[in-house]
Amino acid sequence: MTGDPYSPMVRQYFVRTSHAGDLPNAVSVALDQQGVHLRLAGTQENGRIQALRFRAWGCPHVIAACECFCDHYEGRPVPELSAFRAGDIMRKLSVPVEKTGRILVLEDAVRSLGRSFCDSSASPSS
Amino acid sequence: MTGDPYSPMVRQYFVRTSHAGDLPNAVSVALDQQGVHLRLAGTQENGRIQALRFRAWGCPHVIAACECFCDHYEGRPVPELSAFRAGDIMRKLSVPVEKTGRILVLEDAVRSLGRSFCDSSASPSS
Amino acid sequence: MSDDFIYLDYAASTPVDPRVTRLMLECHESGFANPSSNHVAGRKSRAMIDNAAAQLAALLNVDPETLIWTSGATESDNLAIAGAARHRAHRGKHLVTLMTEHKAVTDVFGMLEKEGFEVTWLTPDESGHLDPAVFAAALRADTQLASIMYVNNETGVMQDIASLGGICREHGVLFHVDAAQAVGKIAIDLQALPVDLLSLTGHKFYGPKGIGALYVADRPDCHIEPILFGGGQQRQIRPGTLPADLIAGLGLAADIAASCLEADFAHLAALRRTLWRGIRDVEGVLINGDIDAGFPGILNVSVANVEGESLLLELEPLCVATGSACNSTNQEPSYVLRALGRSDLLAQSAIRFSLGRPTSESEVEFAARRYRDGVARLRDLAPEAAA
Amino acid sequence: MSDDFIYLDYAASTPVDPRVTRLMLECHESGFANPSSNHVAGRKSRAMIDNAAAQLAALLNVDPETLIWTSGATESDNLAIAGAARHRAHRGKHLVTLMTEHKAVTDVFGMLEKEGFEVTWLTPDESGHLDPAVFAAALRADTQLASIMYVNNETGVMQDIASLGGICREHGVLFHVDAAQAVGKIAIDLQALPVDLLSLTGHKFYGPKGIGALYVADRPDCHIEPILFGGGQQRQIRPGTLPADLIAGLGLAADIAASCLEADFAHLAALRRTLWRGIRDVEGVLINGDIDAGFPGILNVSVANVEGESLLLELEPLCVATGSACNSTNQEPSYVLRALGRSDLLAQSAIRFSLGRPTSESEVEFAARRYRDGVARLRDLAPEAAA
Ligand SMILES: Cc1ncc(COP(=O)(O)O)c(C=O)c1O
Ligand SMILES: Cc1ncc(COP(=O)(O)O)c(C=O)c1O
Repeated sequence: MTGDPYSPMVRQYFVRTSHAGDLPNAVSVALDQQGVHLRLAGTQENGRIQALRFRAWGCPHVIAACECFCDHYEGRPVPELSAFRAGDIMRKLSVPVEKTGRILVLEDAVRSLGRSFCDSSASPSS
Repeated sequence: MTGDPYSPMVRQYFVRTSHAGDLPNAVSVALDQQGVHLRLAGTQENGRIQALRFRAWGCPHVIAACECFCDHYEGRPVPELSAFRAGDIMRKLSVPVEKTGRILVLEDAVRSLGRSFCDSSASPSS
Repeated sequence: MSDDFIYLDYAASTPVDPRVTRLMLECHESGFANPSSNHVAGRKSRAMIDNAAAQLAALLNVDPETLIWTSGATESDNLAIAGAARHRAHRGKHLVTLMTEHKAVTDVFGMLEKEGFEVTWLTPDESGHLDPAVFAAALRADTQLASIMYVNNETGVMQDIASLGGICREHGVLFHVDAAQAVGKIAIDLQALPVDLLSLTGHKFYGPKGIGALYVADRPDCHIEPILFGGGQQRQIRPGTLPADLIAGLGLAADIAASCLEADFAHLAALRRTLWRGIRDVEGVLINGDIDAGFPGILNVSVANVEGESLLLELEPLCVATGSACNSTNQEPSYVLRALGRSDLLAQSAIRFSLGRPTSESEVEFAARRYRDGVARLRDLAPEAAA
Repeated sequence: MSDDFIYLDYAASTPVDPRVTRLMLECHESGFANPSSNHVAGRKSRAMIDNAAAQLAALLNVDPETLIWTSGATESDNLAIAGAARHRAHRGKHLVTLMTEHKAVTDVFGMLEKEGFEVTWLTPDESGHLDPAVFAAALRADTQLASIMYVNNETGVMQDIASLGGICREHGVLFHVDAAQAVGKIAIDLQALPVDLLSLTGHKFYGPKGIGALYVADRPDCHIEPILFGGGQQRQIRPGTLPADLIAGLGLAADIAASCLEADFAHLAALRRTLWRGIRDVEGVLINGDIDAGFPGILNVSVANVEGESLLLELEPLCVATGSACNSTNQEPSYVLRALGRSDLLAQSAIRFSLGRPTSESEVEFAARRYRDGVARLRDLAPEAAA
């Protein structure tokens, strides 16, 4: 017996998914776990994240978490991605604890994206 | 689940017990059965009942039945008393069937009163 | 309160407080959705229920989570007693209760006897009280549950719940209290009282009918089995769509009661004094219960040499009760009064006057007059022989 | 109906008809006494209850004496199923029901299994229907009771109660019907239908919440044991103070329903056509249930490649359900849709639109648009890989 299962922030991010989409010439990762399908794409310049986009199939908390992540990390140094923690975003969005598994899928995707950035900047073609 | 346990006639007779009381020089009978205490007293002249009075301790149906009986039989020939039936007055007053025993006490009393009338008129002292 | 009768049967049921009615009306408009539904409308109903739970919890000084909504005290009593007895059956099958409990308690124990439980039926003393020493002596190693009511519905007699509960705690016995006649009328602090399960119902304290609650203490070992099965509402203990309007009404009734508990009590005590002063000189009249202790909203009097049913009719337009309301369609002498040692005849002559927040001095004065006149007329009607 | 939401969840609960609210208000003033009380005020309450019983009895074409008041369909289902099974246990312990019944039925059978009864759980076909031949084949010499719902609360699927009941009569099996979603919505003539026990609840047809009824046929052999014990009300079958206001409200709701059954049905059928027309072209959409048969107040649709919880949020301000209302606080895919052969994913994407007397064409048009847009946006958000 409680109120709204979605915090105002979840509702905001869910409705205004301005980072939904793809990016040309981006590095991207996709994960498909826990009934969640995710794809993150990003571009970087000089070690900074330039743009982030996501695509997601999942519950409102997953979608809101993706949007929140993209919104927050654009413009930040690539290495900061490794500090992304599911727990932080869950607290921020008041995600119920039983959805931890789903948000960990996002954490995994973010971690992979960080590694992909490093790989791509290390490679001669970048 | 029904309505008023007392028919309008029971209510009328219960409230207006104008025949409650005793009579001087009356024949009278008392019965004490079924948690009912009754006394009927009457006077006769030339084979007709002149006046009837009752005293009763009992439920509203018993009291109403006594009043109804007195009201009805004043002025009638004494022999009619033997035709008095509990069933008739129960129907008239809509007495619930589970109270039959109590009204039969009245019937017994009326029967005894009838006999007392006959005895008293047969006796030289009347 | 009405043109054609004077209501003095508040222990049978109370009118709904107009503020409660008004709130329920609002609920019909905006709180009609199923509170289990996960949408805006459902959440509105849920919020009303949460609010009501907080109100009732405040009246009893408990955590709102300890309250289970039921359809009334009858269901609460059944759920508490059968639910706890069955849950603990593997530990022991001995139960203790009082002869003068409400039928919603005695009949559950009767059913449990058929299920194989052993019940000790205690007798109160002549004033209706259960001696704590008698109670303590009845508890055994295999006793699992005791159920003793707070305020008796026929006599107003109040049991010493604190002492009885303390004895239960010492013996590791669960303690259920039927407080249908007590909640909203006397101060009950369940943080202070050693009570594990407590039943209440809305319609005895100016709330709606058809809604009640059971308090289940949040203590290890205090668990009950459900008696109804279904959609999983209320933590699987009591299923069924929650009636948000009734619950909101009960909550507000609790809130109102909390704010006027003392004033109500003083008002009722004054009324009862007036009433008793008006009838105590009637020859052969005697109180069933205890005028000095006891809940002042109830005055139950028997009178010698008067037939009860006729007395009741004689008292019209007073709405009063003979035995308990629940028994009043049959004519059996009250088992509660019989347990207090009254003869069948005296028990049958018993009249329960029960007073309420809206009762006025002039109403009880009228009632006393009516009682005196009624007794006098019926005695007048009776043959001298009648005992 | 409200500024901040569009209510399309009438199968979860209906708003109370304003006429019903008005009547209940009057009851709060003049019908507040305990109907068991033997005085003027009590008789007024009793008269209201008698009147309501006559109204509900007329809707079902039964004798008012066959109706037992309960707190809702959950209690009615429990009382009917547990009460009949236990009463006949000495004759046999086999029971039959359907996988897609409401929890208030399935959970009672689950409890009875623990008590030692054997339950056959039948599966409906893909459209949700129970084949009478399958049903007949399940009945055995020791079968005592079968329980099949009239209208399914999630899908609107209607079972062939006449045929199923006929089969029960042939086999001497008691037949209980959970008609919570049917009463007041489709014509039910219990003189014509071979039904022994029938459950209903007020809040599904514009009556109050917290009140329901159980019809118990007046036939030799159709007896049930009580599950609640107490003051002897309702011929010892269901105790507790009767809430005259709720009962009067239920009676009036029945009376109103009787007068507009056909109009309501036509109205709902038209609305459902509009709704379905508006969404049937969405790729991958499919109906759970049967659009051609079935109760027209419910349209339950699944859609491929869309996540259910997000779809529900996307549909706000529509108030619609995913599974049954009773399940909607948990996220399990509906067991009813799983029984119809839907995958977990499809079951989880199910949206139940349920329409009511106050629903307008423009509301369902808006709903359809919202559904189309919502599905489109969520598909847009998803990576192509998402299945
Ligand atoms: C002491 C007591 N317990 C239980 C009940 C039953 O309450 P309800 O009729 O609301 O179920 C009552 C009132 O009838 C009562 O007075
Ligand atoms: C088919 C069915 N049976 C039983 C119930 C239970 O009804 P209530 O919640 O009124 O007890 C419902 C509704 O929730 C239902 O739809």
